[in-house]
Amino acid sequence: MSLKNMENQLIAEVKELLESGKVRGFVGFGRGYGMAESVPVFITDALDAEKLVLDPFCGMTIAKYVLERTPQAVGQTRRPLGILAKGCDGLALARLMRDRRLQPDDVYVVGFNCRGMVDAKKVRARLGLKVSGARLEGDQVHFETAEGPVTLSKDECLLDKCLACENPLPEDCQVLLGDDQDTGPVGHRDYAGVANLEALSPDERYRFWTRQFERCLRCFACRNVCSACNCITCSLEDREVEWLGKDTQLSEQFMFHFTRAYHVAGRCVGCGECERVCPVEIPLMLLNEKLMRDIRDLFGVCDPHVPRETEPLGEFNPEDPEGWREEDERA
Amino acid sequence: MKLSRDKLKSSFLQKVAEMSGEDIASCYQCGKCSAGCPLEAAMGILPHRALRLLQLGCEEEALNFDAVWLCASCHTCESRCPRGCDLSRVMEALRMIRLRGGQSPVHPQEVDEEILQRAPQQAIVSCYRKNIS
Amino acid sequence: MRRIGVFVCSCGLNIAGRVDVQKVTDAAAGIPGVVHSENYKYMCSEPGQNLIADAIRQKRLDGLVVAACSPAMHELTFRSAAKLAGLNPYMVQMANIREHCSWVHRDEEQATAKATDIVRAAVEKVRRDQPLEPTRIPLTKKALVIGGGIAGMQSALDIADAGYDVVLVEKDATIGGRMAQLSETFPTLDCASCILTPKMAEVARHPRIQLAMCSRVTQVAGYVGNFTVQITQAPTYVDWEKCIGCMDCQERCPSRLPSEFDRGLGKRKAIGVDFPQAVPNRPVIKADHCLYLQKGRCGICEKICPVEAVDFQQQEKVWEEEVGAIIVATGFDVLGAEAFAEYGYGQYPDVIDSLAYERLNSSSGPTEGVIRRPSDGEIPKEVVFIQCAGSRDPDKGKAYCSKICCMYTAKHATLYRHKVPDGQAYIFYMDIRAGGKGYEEFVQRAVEQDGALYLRGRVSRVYEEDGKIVVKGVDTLAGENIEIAADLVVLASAVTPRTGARELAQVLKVPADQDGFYNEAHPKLRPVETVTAGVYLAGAVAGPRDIPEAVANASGAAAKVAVLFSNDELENEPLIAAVDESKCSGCLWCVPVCPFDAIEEKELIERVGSKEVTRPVATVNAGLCQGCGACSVACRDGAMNLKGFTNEQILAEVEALCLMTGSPE
Amino acid sequence: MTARESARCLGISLEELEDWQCCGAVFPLATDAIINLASPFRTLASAHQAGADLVTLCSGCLNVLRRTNKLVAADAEIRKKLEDFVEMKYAGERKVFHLLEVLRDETGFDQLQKKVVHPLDDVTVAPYYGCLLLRPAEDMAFDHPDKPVIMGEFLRALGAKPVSYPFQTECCGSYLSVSSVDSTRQAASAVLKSAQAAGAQWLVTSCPTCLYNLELAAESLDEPPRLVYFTQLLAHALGVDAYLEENGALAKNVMPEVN
Amino acid sequence: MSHDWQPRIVAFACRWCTYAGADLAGTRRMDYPASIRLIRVPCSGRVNPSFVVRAFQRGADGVLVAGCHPGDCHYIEGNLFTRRRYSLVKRLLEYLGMEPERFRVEWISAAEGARFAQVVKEMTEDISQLGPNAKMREQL
Repeated sequence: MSLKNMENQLIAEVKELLESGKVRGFVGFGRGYGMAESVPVFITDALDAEKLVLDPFCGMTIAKYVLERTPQAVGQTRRPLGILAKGCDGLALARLMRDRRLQPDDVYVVGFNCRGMVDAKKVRARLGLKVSGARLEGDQVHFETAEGPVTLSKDECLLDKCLACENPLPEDCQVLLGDDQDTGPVGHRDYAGVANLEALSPDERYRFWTRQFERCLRCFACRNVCSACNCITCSLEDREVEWLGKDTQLSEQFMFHFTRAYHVAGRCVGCGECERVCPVEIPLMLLNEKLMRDIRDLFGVCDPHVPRETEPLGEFNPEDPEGWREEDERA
Repeated sequence: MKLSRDKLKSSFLQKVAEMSGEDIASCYQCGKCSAGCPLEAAMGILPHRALRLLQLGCEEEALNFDAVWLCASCHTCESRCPRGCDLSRVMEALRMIRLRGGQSPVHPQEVDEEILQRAPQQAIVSCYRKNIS
Repeated sequence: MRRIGVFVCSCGLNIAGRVDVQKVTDAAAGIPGVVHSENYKYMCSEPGQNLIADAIRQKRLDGLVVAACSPAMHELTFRSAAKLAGLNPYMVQMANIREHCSWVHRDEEQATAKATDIVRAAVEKVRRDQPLEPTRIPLTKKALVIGGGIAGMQSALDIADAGYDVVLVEKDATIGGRMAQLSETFPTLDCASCILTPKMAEVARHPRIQLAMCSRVTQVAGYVGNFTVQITQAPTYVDWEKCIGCMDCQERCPSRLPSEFDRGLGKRKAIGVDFPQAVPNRPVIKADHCLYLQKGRCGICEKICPVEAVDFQQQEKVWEEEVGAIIVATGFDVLGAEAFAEYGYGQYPDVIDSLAYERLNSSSGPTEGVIRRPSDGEIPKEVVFIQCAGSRDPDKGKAYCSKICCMYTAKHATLYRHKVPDGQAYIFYMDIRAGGKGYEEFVQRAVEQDGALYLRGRVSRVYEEDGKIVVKGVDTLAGENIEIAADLVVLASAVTPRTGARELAQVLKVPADQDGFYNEAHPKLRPVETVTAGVYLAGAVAGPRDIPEAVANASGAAAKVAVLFSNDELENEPLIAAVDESKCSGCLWCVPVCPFDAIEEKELIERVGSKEVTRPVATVNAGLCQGCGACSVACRDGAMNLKGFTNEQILAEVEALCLMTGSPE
Repeated sequence: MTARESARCLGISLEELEDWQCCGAVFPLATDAIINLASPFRTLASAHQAGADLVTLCSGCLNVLRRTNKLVAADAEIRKKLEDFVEMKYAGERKVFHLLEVLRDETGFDQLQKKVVHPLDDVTVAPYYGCLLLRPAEDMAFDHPDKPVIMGEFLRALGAKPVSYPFQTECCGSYLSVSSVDSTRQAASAVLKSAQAAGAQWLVTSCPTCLYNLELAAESLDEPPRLVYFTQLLAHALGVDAYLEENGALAKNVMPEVN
Repeated sequence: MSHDWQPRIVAFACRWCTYAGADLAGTRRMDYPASIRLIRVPCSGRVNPSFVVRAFQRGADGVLVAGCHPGDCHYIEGNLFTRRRYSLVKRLLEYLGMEPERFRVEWISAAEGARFAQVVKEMTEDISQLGPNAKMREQL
C-alpha cells in the first residue's frame, strides 16, 4: 500500500482515537515549513487529524516526544498517548520501555512498515531543486520538482539510517497501517565508516576526532533527542559531581563525547537522530556504530541495537574474550 | 652425571622445545606413555626416558636415543598423557635434528625389494618421510 | 571546611630509610584544610596512637590521614584509635607509603615525591568522607546445616550444644554420608561404623537438631543473620511419624534394585533403608522401582504395614525456614566412569572404584566383609590398586591431588592382606603423600608387614583377557613396563565435589573454583568462611579432606556460627551503596550487575504540579549489599554511589595524583 | 572403485579429485616442517577450488588431511606460508571426511542397512581402528579414542556381528614394517591374537598400511582372522562387487568366503 | 637523583587482588619504577570509565585498571562485568586516538606481586617510548 493510502488510513484512525477518547493526544508528522520536510506535531483535537501527513519525508524518530507527556511526567491519570511509529520509533519506544521511562500502556502505537525515508539534505545536494513531493517505488524514489519529475535510486537519497535499517517494522503496535507487512529489512549496517577510521593510525584518528569535537557547541541536542539518553537528570550536568567540566576546551569535549557514547553503548537503537540534529554535523553515529560493532563481535550479540530485557553491559558470559588483548583482535 | 645451569638452559633444549611445540618441563615422569607404548618392546628402553634426558639437559644422550627411530607416531602416549605433553612430537623433533644432521637409519637402496613390491605406498612414503631427510 | 590531621610514620627505617618523612610532613602541612601535620617513628605503637588521639582532641580534627603501611595492615588499628578519641572511624584514610613506596623504589627523591602524592590523594579523599554509622540488624539464632555427613553432623552437634537450634538438611534418607560407606579408617583402622553410628544417634536425638531428610535447599534469600531458606523434601511414600521401623515392608517387598549405597555391588528393596544402621531408621520407597507406583499393582507394603504408614499419595513438600547462618557440608563424589575408558571402568565388572571397595570390605556390605570380586564372587588373589586415577591429570582429569587416596589405598592393601593372607596387592602410585600424624608409619607398615608392592608409575591400559584383568603399567624406578594379570582392579578415583554442588553454590551466591569446590574467604586465614557473610564451609565441599580435617573444619565453622549468634544484633559495614532518589531515573540497570541481589525497586511518591505521581527508583538492601560498587558504574545518571568510595572521592583522588610532585613540567 | 560404486548405490556422488597428489602419508609433527604440509594443503585447496569437501578411504590420509585442515584454519602464519608456496588460496573452508563418517552422518547406518542385499549373515567381525582414525582425539574428533563405536555400528548395519576386543585401538606398527619388520610383526600379531581370542572370524580395517602389517603378521599365526578392507565388505553387502566383477572391473574372489 | 621525564601512571586497583598484590611486591622488596600511583577500589567493577578519561584529562600518561582474575572475584562476578566494560572502553579509547600502550587492563592476583611489578615496568617503558601524553589532556 502506498504511503498516501496509509496516510488516509492514519487520519481516519487518529480521528477515531481522539473522538472516542482512547488517547489523550497523538504524536505524528505534519507539513513542514519547506515543501520537502515533515515535522513532528502533537494534536489533541480530532479535527486536527486532517493535518497529519505520512510521506517519504517523515524520517525523524519521534518516540522521545512522548516522554515529556507521559502520565508520570505530566501528573495525569493514565490514558495513553498515540504515536505514529516506523521501525526505528518502535525500537526507540522499546528502549524507553526497557529503561522503564515508559509503561506499555502509556502509548497507543499506530505503526507501519517503513520502506525508508528521504534525506532532504541529500536531495538538495543532488537535485538543487525545490522538491514538492515524492513517492517511493521499489528501489527508486520519484520526485516532483519545479522542473518536472526526477527519479533517484534509494541508495542516492535515503537517510543513512534507512540504508542501514534492518528493522523497518515496529513491534508491539496496537494498529498496523497498510498491508505490506514484514517484507524484510530495507538495508544492512555494514560499519564501513568505522572500519575506515580504524584503518588509520592513532594520531590520525585523534586528529580526525579533534576536528570534529572542536566544533561542538555543547548544546546537548544529541542527548536530548536520543531515546537511550533518557535519564531524568543527566550526570553530565550534575551540580554536585563534576563529571564534565564547564568549559568547552578540547579535553572536555573528548570527555563529553566519550561519556555520551559509552552511556549509550549497548543501548543505542541506531536511529541516527543524534547525528541528524547536530548543528555542527559531528558524525556521532561513527561512535555509536563502533560500540555496536564491537559488542556484536566481542560478545556475540547479533542485534546490538534491538533493546532486550538485559543489556550487553548488564550481563556476561564466563567465556567472554578479553577485548583489550591483541590476540582477541579480529583477524 | 654432572648438572649445571648451562646444561639445563642449552640452545639444544630450546630447539627441541620449539620444534616439538611441547613443554618439556611439564612431564612429571609418571611413565604412562611408556606403559602404553606398542613398540616399547622393540625399543628396549622406556620412551619416557627421552623426556627425562631432556629435562636433565643431556644433549648427547638424547641424540643417541635410538628408540626415536622406532616411534610410529601412533599418539597412544599423547592420548593418555595426564600432562598434555605429546611425546610423539618430542620424538619427531629429536629425529628431525638427527636427520638434518645427516643421520638416517634407512637407506632406500637397502630396503628389501620384496617389501617394496608388497607394501602399500602409504607405508613406504611414511617410512621415507620419517627416516630420510 | 574540614580540619584534617596528617600523621606520617617513619616505621623505623622502613619508610624513613627511603622517604624523607619530614619533607612529606611539611608538604602535607601546605595542603588546604590540613591543620595538623606531624611524623613519628612508630605511629602504630601506643605512643603513636596517643599522639593521634591528643591531636584529635586539641586541634578538633575531623579527618585523619595516616601515612604509613598498607590499610590491610593497620586501617583497623587507626580507625579504632580515632573512635576512642571521639572521631568517627570512617573519617580515617591510610596513605600507603611503605608497601607501595619506600619498599619498592630506590631513588629517595622519587620515593619522597610519590609519598607526597599519595598523602595528598588521601587528604582529598578524607575531605570528602562522611561520618558513617554501621547499621544494626537483628538476627535469627538458628542455623542451617546442609549435608548430613560427618562434617555436617559435627557442625550441627557443636552448634546445638552451644544452645542454638539447627536445621540439618540431608538429601538422602539417612545421615552418615560417605563415612557410613567406609569399612575401617586410617591410620588407626577403627571401624567407621563404630565411631560414626553413636554420633548419628546423638544427632537424631538432640532436642535442638531438626532433621530434614530427603531434602534439598532450593532457594536462599536474605543475608547474614536473616536468611530465608526454602527446603524441598522429596516424597518418601512412608509416613515417618506413624512408622515404627519394623521393616516388615522391606522384608516382603518383591522389587529389587542395585543399591546405590553399595555402589551397585549389592541389591536393595524398592522399600527399605540403605543399611541396617540408618538414622533415622525409617524406610523410603524408590519410586522408579516400586511396582505399585510404576504399574499400579503389588502394594504389599501398604497391606502389611501394621501402622498404615505407607502412603503412595505422598507429594513433594516445600517449606521455608528462617535462619541466621548456613554451614555447607555437602561432601564429595568420585569421578565417574566416563573419565576412565582406558581403565575399563564401567566396562569390566572387576574394575571398581575405591568406594565400591570400601563396601566390599564392610561387614555390613554386600559380601559381609569378605573380599569377593563382583563378576563371579571369587576371592581375588591378585589385586591392583591404581592411584591418581583422574587426579593430578590436568589434561584428561583433575589437575589437583585428591589428597586422601594415598592413605586409603594403603589401608585397602593392608585390609586386603588381613583378609586374604595369600593374596598380593600391587599399588601403582606417583608419589606417596602421607603428611599426617601416623600416616607415613601406616604406609610403611602396609609395605613391610602387609606386603603391599608399590610400583612407581602410571597404568596406561586395563583390559580383560582369559578371565583376568590385565594391567599394563610402568615402574619408572626399575625402568620397566609392568604387566599384571589381576583378579580385581581398584581405582583411586579423583575426589570431586558432590553432584549439584555448583547449582547450590549459585543458590547460596558463594563462588566456587573451576573444579566446583567452594572458595574459602581466605584460604589460610579464613578457611571456614565464604565471602558471603553468614555462609560457612565444612569438610570436602571446599576440597578433598580426610575425616579428622573434615571434623576440625566442621567444629571451626560451628564456632564461627556460635560467635555470630553470641550477638543480639549485627553491625553491618557501612561502606555500601546508596541511591540519591532525586537523581535516580528508575531504569534499574543496576539490578542485573549486583552479585548479591541487593537492589530492589521502590515506588517513589513525588509531587508534580498539584498532583502526586509515583515513579520507580532503585533502593539498596543494606543487609545484602557487600559494597562492591558495580551498581555505581552501571548507573549513568550518577544516582547510585558507594559510601567510602564515592564518585566524588575517586575523581578527587585522580586529580590529586595527577598533580605529581617533583616531576618537572 | 568399489567405494565409488557403493557410494553411488547409496546415492552419494564421489568424484575423484583431478590432479590429486599424495598427502604425504604422515602428518609432520615438527613445528618447523611446514614444507611437508604443502602437498596435503594443495590437495585441500584443489578440493576447495572444485567446490567440494573431501572424502578419504584411508585412515592415514584422513589423519593428514584433517589435521592439516585444522592447522591452516587456526594458524594464519602457516596458512600464509603455504599459500605463498603452493600459490593457492585456502583457509580451511572445506571439510575432510572418512567414508565411514559419510555413511554414518549422511546416509545413516539405518538407511545403509535397508540397502544391504547380501547381509553378512552374522559372521563375527573384529573392527580394527588402529591409531590414525582416532588420535590425536582433539584433532581428529572422530570417535571416542578408547571406546570407539563407529565400525561396530557399520558392521551391524551390514548384518555382521561385531566383536569387541581390547586391542582394537592399538597400533599395528605402522610404517615400521618397511624399516623394522620384526617390531611391527610383534605389534600386529598382538592385535590379531586379541581379535582371535575374542572369536573373530574376520577382521576389518580402514587403512592399507594396517592391512599390510596385519597380513604379514597373519602369516605366522594359526588360523588367523581373515583380513578385509571395509569398502570390500560394503561393496559385497550392497551387491556392488558382483556387478563390478561381471564388468571385469574387479578381480574375482576379492571377498573371503562367508564361513 | 633523576630529573628525567618520567611517565605518570594512575592505576585503579581492586583491594582484594591487585592492591594486595602490590602490597606483596612491597613485602618482597621488589624494585619497580616510581611512576605508578594507586587508587584503591573495592572491585575492578567499581571503576567508572569516566575515571579513566579524567586521569588522562588531568595529565596521566598512562592508566591501568587491574583486578582479580576472572572467576576469582571477591564479589563473585564483578570482574566479569569489568571484562566486558573495558573490552569496549579500551577499543573506544583507541578509536578516539589514544595509543594502546597508554591504557591497560590486567588481572593481577594477591599472590602476583612480581606480575604487578612487571606490569608497572612494562607500562613505564612503553610510555617512556611514546613520551608525555597530550591527547585528551586539558590545557592549563
